[in-house]
Order: sequence, then C-alpha cells, then structure tokens
Amino acid sequence: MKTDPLGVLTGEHYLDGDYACGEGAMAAGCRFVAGYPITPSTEVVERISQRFPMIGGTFIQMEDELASMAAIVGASWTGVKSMTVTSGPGFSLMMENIGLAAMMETPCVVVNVQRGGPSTGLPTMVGQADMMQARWGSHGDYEIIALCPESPQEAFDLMTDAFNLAEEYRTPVLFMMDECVGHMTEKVVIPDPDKIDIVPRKLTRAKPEEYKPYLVNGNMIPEFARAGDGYKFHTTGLTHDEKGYPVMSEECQAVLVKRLVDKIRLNADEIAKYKEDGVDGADVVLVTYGITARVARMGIDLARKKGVKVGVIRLQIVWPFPEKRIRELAGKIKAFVVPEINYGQIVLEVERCAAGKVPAILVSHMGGGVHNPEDIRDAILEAAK
Amino acid sequence: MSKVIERTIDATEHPISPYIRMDRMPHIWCPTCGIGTVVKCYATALDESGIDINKVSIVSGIGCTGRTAGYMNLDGFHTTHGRAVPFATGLKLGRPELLVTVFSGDGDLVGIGGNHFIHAARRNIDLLVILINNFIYGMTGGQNAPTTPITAKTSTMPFGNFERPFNIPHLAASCGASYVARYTSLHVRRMTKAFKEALSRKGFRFIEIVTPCSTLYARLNKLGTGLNLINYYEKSSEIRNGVDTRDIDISFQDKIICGKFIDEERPTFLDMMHDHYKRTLGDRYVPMSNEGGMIRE
Amino acid sequence: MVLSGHIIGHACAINAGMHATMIQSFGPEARGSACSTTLVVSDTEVLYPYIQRPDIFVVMSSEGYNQYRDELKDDGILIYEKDLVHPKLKKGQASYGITSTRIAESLGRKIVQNIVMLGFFGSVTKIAPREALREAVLSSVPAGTEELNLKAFDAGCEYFDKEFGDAAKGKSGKKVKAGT
Amino acid sequence: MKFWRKPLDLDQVEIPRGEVHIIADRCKGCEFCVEYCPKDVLEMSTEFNAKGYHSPIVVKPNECVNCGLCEMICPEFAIFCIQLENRRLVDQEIESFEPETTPRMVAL
Repeated sequence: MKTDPLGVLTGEHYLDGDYACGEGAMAAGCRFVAGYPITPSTEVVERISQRFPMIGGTFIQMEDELASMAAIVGASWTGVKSMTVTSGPGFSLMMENIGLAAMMETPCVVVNVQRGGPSTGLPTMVGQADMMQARWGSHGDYEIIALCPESPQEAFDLMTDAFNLAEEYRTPVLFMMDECVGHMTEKVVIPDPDKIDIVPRKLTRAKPEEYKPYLVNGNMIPEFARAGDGYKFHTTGLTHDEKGYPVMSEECQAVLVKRLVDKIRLNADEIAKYKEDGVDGADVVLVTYGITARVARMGIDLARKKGVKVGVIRLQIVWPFPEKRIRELAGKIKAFVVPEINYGQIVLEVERCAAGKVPAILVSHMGGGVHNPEDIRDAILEAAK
Repeated sequence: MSKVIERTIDATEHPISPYIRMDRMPHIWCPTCGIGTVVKCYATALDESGIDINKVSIVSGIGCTGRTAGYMNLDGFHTTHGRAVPFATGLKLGRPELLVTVFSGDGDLVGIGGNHFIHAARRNIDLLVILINNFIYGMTGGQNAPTTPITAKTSTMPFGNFERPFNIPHLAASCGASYVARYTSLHVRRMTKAFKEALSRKGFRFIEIVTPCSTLYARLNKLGTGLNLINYYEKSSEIRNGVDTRDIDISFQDKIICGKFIDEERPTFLDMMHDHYKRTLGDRYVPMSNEGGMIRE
Repeated sequence: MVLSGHIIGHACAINAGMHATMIQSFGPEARGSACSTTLVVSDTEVLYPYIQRPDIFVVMSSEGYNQYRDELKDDGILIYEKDLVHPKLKKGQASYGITSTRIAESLGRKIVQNIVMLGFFGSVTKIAPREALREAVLSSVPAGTEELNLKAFDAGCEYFDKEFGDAAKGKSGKKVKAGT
Repeated sequence: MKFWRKPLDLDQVEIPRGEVHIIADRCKGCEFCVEYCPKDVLEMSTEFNAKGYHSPIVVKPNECVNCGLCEMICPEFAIFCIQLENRRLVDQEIESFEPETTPRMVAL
C-alpha cells in the first residue's frame, strides 16, 4: 500500500544522514519512537520529536536504552510501526530486548549510528565495528536483517526497506549507519507519498477462539494479532509452542529456533540487496558497505587507471549476507578486497563464503576517520598480482 | 424473599476459569505461594468492575511472578527480566485505549527494573503495577532481594541480610505515583477492592502485596510453613490508611503496615503530552488516536 | 560556522544543482567548543567527504587560523575576518579580508556576522549564484530573523563589490574549510 | 453471619447458603481455606489427592454462608462456592443458638 502522506516531507532538502533517517522512518509509517540520547545518533530522535506531534506519532525519551528497546517491542504489539535509535554503547544495552523481539517475532527497527569503540571509544567519530554485534549480539540462535546506507539519501530510502522487511519477516531490523553518513549533509530528495510503498501490519483474519499466535502455514511467518482486539493471545521470551505457551522441551526448541533462523536464512536471496559495478570479468572484487563504499570508489578508480580489472559489490543489506553471490564469484576472481572501518569483521564473512578458493583481503581502518583511497588502491593492486 | 442466584456456573469448573488459561493449570507456583491468590483477586476485580476484557493487557517480567502473564486469559506478554514496565509503557502509548497491568516480583520490579519503575512513576504513565513481594528471589533459589528485611537469611546472605531494603510504597509515592497501597495476600477482600479501585483510576497505580514464599524464605529463616507466614500476616499486619509512607518500612517478622496510602488524581503522561502540544502547537497538533498509531490498509 | 556551511551546501546542492557534501566536526562536548565545517562541492558525486587540503579557508578567529592555516593549499584562497585575523600567507595564496564583525554590529546583531561573511564568501568564490545563496539563507535561518539575515548577506556582498569589485577572480574552488 | 447476642427475630433472619465445591486434584494442601473459613465448614482430608497432597473436605455443609473467602484465598483455583437459596433457621437451631463471644477479628 501507499504510505500515509502525513509523514512525508516531499521535496528537496539539504539534510544530514541522521535527519534523513528520521524522515525516512516517518515516511515509512513509523509512529512510535522511544529513545535515549547518544552521540552520534541523537539528531535522529531530535528530528522525530520535532515532527511527530504534527503527524500523529508518539515519541518518548526513556530512562535508558534497555527501556527504549523494551518500549518499542511493547508498542509494536499494538500494530504501530516502532523504532529506536542509538549508537554502540546503547546498542549493547539493547541486545537483551532485540533478542526478545526476535523470539516474540516483533516487527521493529533499531538504528545504530556507529562510532568508534570498544566501550565509550570515539563518541563523535566514525566506526563500522558493530557489524558482527549486529549479527550475533543477542544470545541464542537467531537471524537478523541489517541495512547499511552510504549517504543521507540512502538513509532516507533504505528506511522504507527496513520497516517493510520488519513487517514481512516479523523480525527486528537493524539499520547500521555510521557516524560519517549520520553527520554528513547532502541533498536528499523525498518523493511524493504515492511513490512510497509500505508493508502495513498484516492482522490475522482468524477468529479469536481459533487463533494461535505462532501457528505457521508454509511461509514460516505466523499471523499477527495486536493487543486489544480480543484475541487474548500469549507471547513470551521463553521457548514456546504455536499457542505461545512456554514448552521446555528439545522438540519445541528445535521447531521454534529452526524456524526463527530459517525464515530469514532460507529467504536470504529474496532479502539480499546490493549494487554491483564491473564485477563481470573482474580479477578483484571489493565488498563494501556504508561510508567506506564511497571512499572505496575512489580507490577503485585509481586502481582502474593502473589497468586492474576491479569490480565492486556494495552491500545495502549486510545481514543476511549475500552468500550465494560471493560463493559464485569466488570461483571466478583472484581475490576479494574488503575495506572496513574496523579490524576485520565483514571480511570474515567474505572469507567464509570464499571457502579457501580465493583470499579475502582486509583493508582495515581503525576508526575515527575514513580510509585513505590510496590504501584501498594499493590493496587492490596487491590483490591483482 | 430468597435472593436470586446470580451465578449460573458449571459446578465442575471454577468461576475464575474465564480469566485463566485452564489448559495451563496446574501452575508452577509452589504450595502455599501467594501469587495464585493475588491472581484470583485481580481476576475478581476485573470481573466485578465490568471492564471490557478485550482491552486489558497484562505484562510481566521474569521470576515466579513473571509467569502471571502466561496464566491469565488476557493479551499477555511475558517479557525480559525487569523490563515489564517499559514494555508496558510502549504498549500503552502505542494504543492508549488499552488498560495495561504489570505483574512483577520484588527482584524484577525494583532490583533489575528499579530504574524503569521510578521513571514510570515520575512520568505518571497510565499503568496498574502489582508488586508481589516475597522478600526474596524465588525462582533462582532464594537469593537476596532489594526487599529482604535486615537479618533475614537468604542463599546469598547466609549469615543474614545487612543491606537496607526498599520501602517500595514510599519509593513509588515519592516518585509521584497516583495510587499507592499495600496489603498481604491474606487481605483478599481489601486487596480485591484496591484492585477494583485502582482499575478505575488513571496514572501510575502501585499496589504491593506481601506474599508467602515457604519454599525459600520461610525455610531459610526457619519460619515454618506458608500457613505460618499467613498467620504472621494476620497477627502483625495493621491497616492504617493514609499513613505517611516514610513510616511503613518492613522489618524482619515485624509489623506490616497495610492500607491505601495515596489516591490522588494527577495528569498522566498522555494527559500532559496532549495538553502541552495543544497549547503550544494548536491546530498543528495531530494526536495519536485512542486506537493507536497503526497504519491500516 | 556550521550554519554557514549548511547554507552554502544548501545553495549548491538544492538551488544550483551541484553535489555538496558537508561534514561538521566537534569535540566530545558536542557544541560550544571550537568547531569546524568542511564542505566539498563538486559537479560529480562526492566520494570522499573529508578535506585534507582545502582550496578555500574561511576563518573568523585567530585561534582557528593558527589551528588550521597549514592545511590551506599552496594556491588556495584565504577569506578572513580582517579585525581578528592577521594572516601570514604563503606565496601563491590569495586572501580576502572583511570586517564582518563590525558590519554585523552596525546591523545591530553581532550574531549575524557569519551571514555577512557568507555573502562575502559567495562573492569571492562565485561558488553558487548570489541568488541561490540568498534563497538558501532565507530557508535556513530561524523564522522572524529573515530580514536581518538578508541584510547581513547583502552587506557582505556589498563589501566585496566595494573593496574588490570585478578585480577579484572567482576561482573554481572546490573544497572549503571554515573554522572558528 | 455472626451475632454477638441472640436476635429477637431470629426466626425471621435469612441466612445465606453456599455450596462448596472442591477440585481436589488441583489442591496443593496449603490449608488456607480450612484455617480461614469463618464457619469451619472445611477440614483437611486424610486422603491424598492425585498430586499427593491432602485436600480439604466439606465437613459442615449446612454451615456455609457463601462468603467466598475460601475461593478468594485459594492460590490453586481449587475451591469455590455456589450460592444456594437463603434459608431460615429451624426451630432447633433457634433454641440452641449461641452468640459468638470471641469472634476472630480478622479484617480480610
């Protein structure tokens, strides 16, 4: 369906990534945000708190990130599209209830504007070092969906994808921005509301007495009932059966956890979103995301001038990882090069998919700034040898 | 002159059954545990207050009391440890017409969840919070709680507790809760009346129910059976409505001051928000509808 | 400074159809300390958002000048607050000074000196058409202050016209660093 | 219904009546109902229920005044009362009526 026009600020704007992300959420139909201030993400909720009273949304600044995350999970059970926003330290605190959201199959969006870590790290400076935490941060087996914008425009655009995927797969979706994109101001074009397709909350049509909150038919996604509609359903963070009742058994654990993982893992190709450039016939393929994807393009241009056949895959959705595509390429190229603002995270995933056929070369930048394009060029030249 | 028999029920089923997921009975609570009594009184209060049950949600955290949300036949959310209050806050703000009750144990509510508790009370979020206080962490095996009275033994204070416990009604009152009461699980009628009254009020309503834990608290402290604990409540509880909450600390096996301490109407978070935005933004303010912020197809 | 960068970027990106990427940097205290804004303006997509060696350096305090003066390219342009900054230029560097603080004071509000500087900056660099910048000022300043800010902008432009006139060559400057 | 003296119109007094139902297998033997029944209608059984607890049994069915306290206090949802038609005291009861001199002062 088309989105609610009330949330859409159609026009050309000069916005930073944080503001664009906030606008993206509102355009995607988000009407409940709970947050706790943390640099460099705060501008997202500042934007939202400015505009929400005029578009029927409710913002509450909670007492901490634990509460913010719990609140958006609670709110989502009323059918409202809900979101919270944070950075590394707060993201760590949210892990508990991100797990709850995954277990209860609650659609919601968590924005992490990444800064340098560990711990308090570099509050005002860029990092991309939460990528594995995004994948594995909460305990237990589950799969997650995580997006990575490379510009304020994409911070706006991909927000719709984030909310839509959360609804389609009934899962928390992580929006892994970085400080550089968050604090970078550029032109952002916000389209007309009738150009923005959103996935609304799909409510069950079952009769209350027949409804089972975790019953699935084929597609692995159970039907949703919201609080207050007379379904008197139960949901829990405990391992549960299709009625939502706790069942402490191996069988129940196997059925539930497999489904939680498989609903995303088996749909990875469907979910995957990446942009390719010059990959066919390339000797070296870069795998990039976020701000690093932009800087890497300069390195690629420099390497191409030296005659190297180099392609790039830019991940707009990092999790689930486009495993199939990377495996395909592994048989055809000489090496992968993975520049990232950390000491090696996504490169491990590339390496896993390359499965020893070709090397995956990390171009690390420790954070606080972005790569030097020459470093990326040099890594490409080295890889092409 | 005979009264009409109002209740026409199946003599084989308990009248509470519409409110309980009978397919999950028996519950996991130990013999003499008071949680079941509190649940019964809450169900009775719902029944007698004539509230639309479809609009009632129950949220609980982790621990023995945390299981309450799973046993009541309402929209029920069994969440994470300590986070029932913020979860319930989201539920209430996401669909303001809901009537949201939080059932929480003492460790859950004011131990791990203490920060959420004080802030929800401060904001006067429209929640009914029922605390079941048994002075101990029950489900994990009798560890020290933020409510354990001084000298009482717990599995992590084997020589007796020396930490000062919370006086939780006072904590709630000083943070601005609009309704504050305390009873023991023996006070079935007063408790039910308090639940009914609190269901009809708005804002952050807090009711503490002191309940027996014979499996751990009584055993570790050689206090006998659950029945002995209930007898202690009978002997040592004193109803003092309106008393200053500063004076109602609970010492080990000492007096338990019960009653209704606070009952004041104050604007809730949502009232304040609506009024403020109406005043500052005028016609530009678009409030979330009472039915919630869900965007319909 | 941040607002000035925002306005220039806005003018270039929205009103003049270029690519303009602005980055603001500040210390952990977020606001209130020395801060700087960098802006990259380009005909093509901006891939690298930070600036090592700016083509143009706008500076409004001597502290900012001392901190960043070495970053200006050897053939770069310095635009400075004439009363507060006393530049020592390298050979090949051009400079344009304006008494922006005094001009702002004469308009009644010292706070608009950044907009005075902005008008002057636009005139020096011709980075975007004067009208585009003027529109950007209008859409970026707080409601109720439009008139004052436009006056300040115009004052900056007039100062340039008076002092430098057509003599100044608009360099096709691309990278701007502004600091206080 | 408690009286501290013998009412003069005792033959006119309507006594509410209840019928206690016990779901014995649900009981965990806490004894709260037996302890706090104001009319001592219940006693603990010597038999075991399916879970191995002694559950209450009704020993004075006619004494139940349908106050519902057993139902309220039972943590197991294992006991409840059904209201029956009120009754009047029979002559024998009126003759042998003894007011309660030491009522249990529990305000529950």
